[in-house]
Amino acid sequence: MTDARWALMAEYETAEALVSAAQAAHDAGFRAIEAYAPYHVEGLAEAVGFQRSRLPAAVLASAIAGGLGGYFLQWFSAVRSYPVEVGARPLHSWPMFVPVAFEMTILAGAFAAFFGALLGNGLPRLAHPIFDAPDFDLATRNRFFLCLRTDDPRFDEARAGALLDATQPLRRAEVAR
Amino acid sequence: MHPHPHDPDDDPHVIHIDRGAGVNRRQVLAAMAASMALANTACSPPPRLQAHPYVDLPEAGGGNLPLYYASAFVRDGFAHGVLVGTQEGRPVKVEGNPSHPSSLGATDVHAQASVLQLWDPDRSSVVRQRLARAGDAREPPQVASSTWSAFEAAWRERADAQADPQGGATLRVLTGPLTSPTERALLAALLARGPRARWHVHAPLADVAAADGGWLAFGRVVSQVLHFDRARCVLALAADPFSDGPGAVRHAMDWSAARAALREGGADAHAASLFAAEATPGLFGARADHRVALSPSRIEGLLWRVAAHWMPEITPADVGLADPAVATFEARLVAALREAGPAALVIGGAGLSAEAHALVLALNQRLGAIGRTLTLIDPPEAAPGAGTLADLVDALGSGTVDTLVVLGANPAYDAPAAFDMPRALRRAKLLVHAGLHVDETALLADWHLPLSHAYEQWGDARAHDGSATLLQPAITPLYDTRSAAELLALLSGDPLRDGHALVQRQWRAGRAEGFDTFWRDSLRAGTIAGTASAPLEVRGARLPPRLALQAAAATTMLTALFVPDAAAHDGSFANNPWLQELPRPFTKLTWDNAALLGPATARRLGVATGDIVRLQVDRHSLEVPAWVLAQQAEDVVTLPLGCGRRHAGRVGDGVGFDANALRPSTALSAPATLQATGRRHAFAVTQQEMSQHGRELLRTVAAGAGLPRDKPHEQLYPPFPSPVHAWAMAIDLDACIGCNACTIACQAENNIPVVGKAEVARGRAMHWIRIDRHDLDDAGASGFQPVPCMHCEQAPCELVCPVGATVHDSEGLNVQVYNRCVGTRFCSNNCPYKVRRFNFLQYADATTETLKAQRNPEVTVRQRGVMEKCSYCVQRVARARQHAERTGQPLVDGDVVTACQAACPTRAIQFGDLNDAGSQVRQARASPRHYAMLAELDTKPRTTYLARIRPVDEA
Amino acid sequence: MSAVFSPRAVLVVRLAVLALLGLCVATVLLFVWRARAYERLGEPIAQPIPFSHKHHVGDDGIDCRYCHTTVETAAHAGLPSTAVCLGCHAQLFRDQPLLALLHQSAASGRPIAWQRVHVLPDFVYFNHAVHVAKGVACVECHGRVDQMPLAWRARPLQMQWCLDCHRNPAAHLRPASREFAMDAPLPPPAVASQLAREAHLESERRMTDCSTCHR
Amino acid sequence: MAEVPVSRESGVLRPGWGYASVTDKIAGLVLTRPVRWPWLAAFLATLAGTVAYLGAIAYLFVEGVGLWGLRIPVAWGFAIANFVWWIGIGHAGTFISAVLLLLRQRWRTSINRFAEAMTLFAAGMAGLFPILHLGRPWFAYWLAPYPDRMNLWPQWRSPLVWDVFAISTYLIVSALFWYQGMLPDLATLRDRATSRGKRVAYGLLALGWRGEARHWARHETAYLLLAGLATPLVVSVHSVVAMDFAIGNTPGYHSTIFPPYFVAGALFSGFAMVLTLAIPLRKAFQLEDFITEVHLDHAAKVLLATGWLIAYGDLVEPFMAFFSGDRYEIAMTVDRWTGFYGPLYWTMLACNVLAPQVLWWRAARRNAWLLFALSIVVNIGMWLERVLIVVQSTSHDFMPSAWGRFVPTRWDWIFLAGSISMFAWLFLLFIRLLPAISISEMRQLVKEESA
Repeated sequence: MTDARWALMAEYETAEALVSAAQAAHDAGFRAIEAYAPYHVEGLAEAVGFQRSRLPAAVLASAIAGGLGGYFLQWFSAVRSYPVEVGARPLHSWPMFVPVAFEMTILAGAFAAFFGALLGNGLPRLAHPIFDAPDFDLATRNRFFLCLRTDDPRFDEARAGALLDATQPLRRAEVAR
Repeated sequence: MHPHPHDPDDDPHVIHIDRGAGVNRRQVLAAMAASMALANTACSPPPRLQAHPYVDLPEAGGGNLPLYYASAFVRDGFAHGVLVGTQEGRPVKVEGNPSHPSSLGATDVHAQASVLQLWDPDRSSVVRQRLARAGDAREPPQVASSTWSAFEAAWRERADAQADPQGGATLRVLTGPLTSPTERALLAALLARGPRARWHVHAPLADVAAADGGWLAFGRVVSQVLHFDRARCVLALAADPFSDGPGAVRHAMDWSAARAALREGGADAHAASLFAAEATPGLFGARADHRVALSPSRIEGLLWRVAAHWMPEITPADVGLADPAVATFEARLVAALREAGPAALVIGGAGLSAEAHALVLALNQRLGAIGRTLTLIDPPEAAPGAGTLADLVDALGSGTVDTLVVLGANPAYDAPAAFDMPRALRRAKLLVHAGLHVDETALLADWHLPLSHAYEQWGDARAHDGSATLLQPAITPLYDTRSAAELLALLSGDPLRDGHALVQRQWRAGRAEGFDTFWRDSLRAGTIAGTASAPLEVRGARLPPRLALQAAAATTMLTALFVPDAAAHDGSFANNPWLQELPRPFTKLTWDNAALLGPATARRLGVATGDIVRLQVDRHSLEVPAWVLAQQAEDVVTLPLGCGRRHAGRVGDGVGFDANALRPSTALSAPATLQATGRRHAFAVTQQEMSQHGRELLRTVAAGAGLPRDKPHEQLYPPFPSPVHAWAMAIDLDACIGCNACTIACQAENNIPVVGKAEVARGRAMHWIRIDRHDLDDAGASGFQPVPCMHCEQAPCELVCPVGATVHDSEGLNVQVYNRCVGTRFCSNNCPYKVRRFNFLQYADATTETLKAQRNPEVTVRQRGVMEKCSYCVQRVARARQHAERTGQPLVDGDVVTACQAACPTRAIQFGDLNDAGSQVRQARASPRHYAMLAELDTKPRTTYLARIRPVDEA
Repeated sequence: MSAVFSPRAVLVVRLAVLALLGLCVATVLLFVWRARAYERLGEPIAQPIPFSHKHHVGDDGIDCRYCHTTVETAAHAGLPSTAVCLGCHAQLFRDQPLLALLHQSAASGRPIAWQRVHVLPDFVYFNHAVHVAKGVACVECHGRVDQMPLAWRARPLQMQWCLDCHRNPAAHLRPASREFAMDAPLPPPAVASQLAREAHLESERRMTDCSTCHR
Repeated sequence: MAEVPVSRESGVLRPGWGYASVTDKIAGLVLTRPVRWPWLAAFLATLAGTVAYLGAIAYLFVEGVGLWGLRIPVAWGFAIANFVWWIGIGHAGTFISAVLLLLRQRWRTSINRFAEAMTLFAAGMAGLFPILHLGRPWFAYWLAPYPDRMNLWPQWRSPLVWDVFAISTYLIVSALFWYQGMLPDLATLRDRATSRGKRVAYGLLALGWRGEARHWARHETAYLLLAGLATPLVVSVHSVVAMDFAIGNTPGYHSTIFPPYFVAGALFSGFAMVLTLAIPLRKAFQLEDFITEVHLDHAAKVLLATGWLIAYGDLVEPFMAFFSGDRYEIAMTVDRWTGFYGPLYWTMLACNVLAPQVLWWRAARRNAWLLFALSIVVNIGMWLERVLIVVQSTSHDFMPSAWGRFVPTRWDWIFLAGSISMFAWLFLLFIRLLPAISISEMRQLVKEESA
């Protein structure tokens, strides 16, 4: 069933209100919940049912790969590709290869962290239904929003509306698709 | 024998862009690289280059191996035998001629730099005729370029006038010192044509007193040929036999060879003990075992006192007072002379009086030295019947000179100021000048005729011992020039005009049969066998009168000494940038000359180095920069000649001051006064610090002793072997006399650019092998140490290069790959020996064609922003290796000779293969005197040193 | 307040980003192309006299050394002097308009300005004699000259290409007798290594030293 | 309307601020342009300097590094000193935002953003110098490893190659870190902006950030991870720079204390520069409520502490010289004290060791203008320190016969001034176009500091 609406939305003034509302919605069995806040509110993500992200693991893996890659590049070019005597040092002077390998580790890790986060968040996404929601420009100022998406299999107009009303939002609105 | 004429541009191997685009390829490459880097996406195709083959392949062949022509470098009329090395038909490098008595294979700075003189872009290339005579010097002369035929036509008319037996027009010919048999014969013919023709000789550096000394002693002029190899004790009085005169290189060579036994640590076999009493520091004094710095008058006092020991007829009155300051020196000297007996040698030099010179001869005779350590010969340059410059000036003054021909001389510049030469010259009705450059004299002349360079002509000249030396061209004249002989033939209306024919005619006389073989052998040898002057038989020398001791009672007057500049010489080399930028041995001064003063004298006059002082000699005065030098004698001010040229060319004009402006006469010394002006002058020097600060960079040992072997350091890494060859260099500091020949030889061989005074002052001189001078003690003893790249086995420079532009090759060379260098300069910072040189700006001249033609095609010309340094003449190593690989004969010791090694007049430099057990350098490394500089840094240098041996009684 | 970006705007942005990426790729490719263009492989080069190696070598079978006289003795193979050309063309085809330039050169003494086909930067010091002495045949670097009506560059002459051979020379050697033959096949590996031994080639380390080619 | 919550008095934030007011205040710096004329004047002045700088660079590329006073033996001059100095300054930003973040220092919140900007620009200025300094800058790319047709690679044993990797890594990571932190604020600007153009521009930069809970969670993780990576990086970068010298064998370069010594120096000069920028900024835009005396006080304390680290280094260097008994080290040290460059050395000590001691007094630590003056003094002192290490050491090394003095030419000064004005120009652009203080983190601070 396709709904013309994307979600039902409620607006709050404080983080506490949003967290408790989100918690309530989650307890009520809603899963397609989205909560918007102007800053990182402790416990909000958990409240909407967010499990721990796999970002750290990805960063670690990428960093290690970067480090090994950096070291291999040096070993290959200095020992295999074109070995040359330099200051009577061994072709494979590993202590001298450490700094570059280290920098590569950091670099690869950083890339993973940054792009991993974007990827996980599905950004960049310039257009989104929520942007058309009333007052939503305040979501980056001082207001807190909770959305119950209509594509939630458990979504049911009446229950959702009732639940949101019960949290005494500043206002309630419908977000068009 | 000599290559076919061809313009270097037409050479098949000289690659260049179409004439249209007059840029050189390197600039194009740089531009392309830059445009790439700047992401210039214009898809312009690379330039299409052209190649120009020969029209007829020269006899010499089209190969790229150097061809050597035995010829001679002529300075002050004397021949120094050289082999002119040509690459692709262009003379690019000069080596000594091993079979020439003045060379024995070695050269001095001037011979090395002579090749650049050939390619000097300011060389005179056309006949110039003055249209209207300028009333005075200030008016610019109106000059038009003319032709030889025009001149010849004009000359014919005058010649007929001169030929008139009833005292025709007077002809005067002024030349420099002339030893060439051919030229003298032709000159004689010319003078014979007119009854009122006369020859004058002008030698700006000739020591008149020395010549008179011969008259006083023997009633004739004599010249001395010194045999250092036979001497056991040499005393030089105000003389520098290692750098003055045509025999200097030979003297150094003989002296060095005679020390071999001593150097091997053996007993003091034939090593001469050297004593120097010098007024101004010289190479001999620096190398002498015992040295004192005295004013000429005190030197004469010393001479008389010493002579008295052998000449009872010298009265105590003549001897005069003792000189306590030099008592010990004197005692040692007398003892040494006694011991040496007939193997002693006393040399008198510039600044001494005629009487002193006579006494020197007498003393030598008394010691039995004549015929043993020195032979007297007829001076090869002697011109009996020829007048002096002074005579000519008188003649000119009396207005009786119709025609004056100045041949290869430049009196307008290098005549003493007293003669007011420019004015005198203008009195000649017709002034003809012939020379290499349009110089000061040429500008006064009605006709200027361009002469050929020595390496462009057939000719001859005599060596210091009188041996006739042949000049053969290594290239046909670059311009429409004539050799001096050809010019004289023209003047005297000789039927023969070709230099080759003229010289052959000269030598064919009395050799009708077998001439061709004689000629071929002589050409190959470069000298004509058996032409050395025969020793003179002289009667007992007359004891000269002792001059009134006015000198001894020295007033506050200083003695001004006029000496040739170590680089510019008498001024004839002033336009040679290699020489101008060559650090003078003691001051390390470049692009300048300075009035040298002793420390005490300077203190007395309140003068410091760099102060501008006003010098007054007789009625001439001049403001010159002063230099206070510890080695300089007190009460003596040394004034180097040859600088301050007004019309030398783009290089030499206005460099330094012209000391001739102070000369009252042709004498080389004169009383002078001096006071400070309070103004300062900026010098450009290459070495600021002469003290070693207790660091044993230049080490000395007692005779027969050795240095402690420094024990090898623990090694963290396994060494990289040099399996086939392991090149190394050993420099014997006991042999080095600091003559700088290696520096210039290196510059010529390796296309090293000159940077000019400003850049030198900013510490950017480019010499690959620099000669450090260290003060060995407070008494002013100097030690010289050539410092090329050390080619360290554990090279600090290589470790820090980010692009691997300096790395080691498998033969142990520390190679600098110019085309990879990006110019971080970290290598230079990390080089403990500071032998790396950087092209901070575009130093290499990319526009002047003749300078490009001089370059060694085997060596890359470095671009701006690139590091460079001594390469052990890798191109010579490569040439030898490639020859060996082509022919299959293995390399043997001596196949590779570096440029510095070849030039060295004392054979101080050995180069060779450490893997060759018999190689010279291996033996050198085995010597107990062997050491590595800054060994504690464990860079394992391949260039190492042999310590200098201290004088026996100082050990 | 309404959203900043309509779906169409988003599309525009996407396209713009794609275009930007495309541009980057294009620039890189351009540089690669330029570098290749520098080599001018297989590009016949117009000459003042349309000299045909195909004719002289292929048809007439003239040996390389007849014109390139110093190839066995010197670093440079040597371009034939006008006199060498006249050696034959004083008689043959002397009236051909094509050869006018040749006779002019002989008369005037001015050389013929050929367009260079094989050029190395002048910090590279290549020595023909040594390569020939070691058994590197002409065809190895110059290609089938006998099939070139107008000479062109057959090999890139890039450092990488030089190194390929310097690292494994054996695979590029021919017996001395066949060095100047254009159609000589490479000998079998066994023979090749034998040749390498006879030429006593230096170690790979020596052959890849910077100083081997650069000074 | 009254806001909830509202901040109470706490050292790092003055009372009476709520989400909205904080947001509007900081966004206002960019959107409603206060302080127009002073800013414009400064902007134009620095722009002129920047253009002159670019001109000088072009001339340098044409003529060559001979323009500078470089010579043998002193082949490195101002360019390298400036490089080390700038990269040092570029360290405070990352230190503040990364290390203080990990240490949960609340006072970082209101200064980290522009400190990071400072880091980026300083690192940029630094990164330029090694390239300008090359003899053949158009071949700078040869220091990067790529498969070329010469089959050549960088020479990995050279610290200069390590530099290339360290500096570029540092630039990239700092930029990512900076941008990551700025995403939510860019969204704020997008939503606060009124003109279409700005909304589009900031909208593009914000990548469609909408502050969803999961996004915040990942954002926070990534931010922490980046901080964790940047912390060792910041230490490594200046250690590597120090190795440019420590690897060398020149007396005065060859010293094992350099890496920590340089890192300390970096923080020292970095914090000095933070103050140099913060104090005028806070005054001009009335940010005293966000950047309070407490911030100045903390920064001053860091300055004092790192100042002592520097003093320790300055003490150990000569000590080791004499303790090692190495005649070359000793000679170099004595020359540093008494030689041609002696006056510079003592000035340097006065600036770096003596001057900061006033910070023992609380009053001094909280006196903005005194701190500002001091920060300038310290910047000068640190620059002198770099110059001395680079120049004096090489001017007096192993071979007395090769000793020579570096004397700067006009161009050496032009390049120093040019880089400073370009840095200032970039910073002025930044405060005009981007939020100079992290808005979202300030909101969080309001929350934490509210009753």
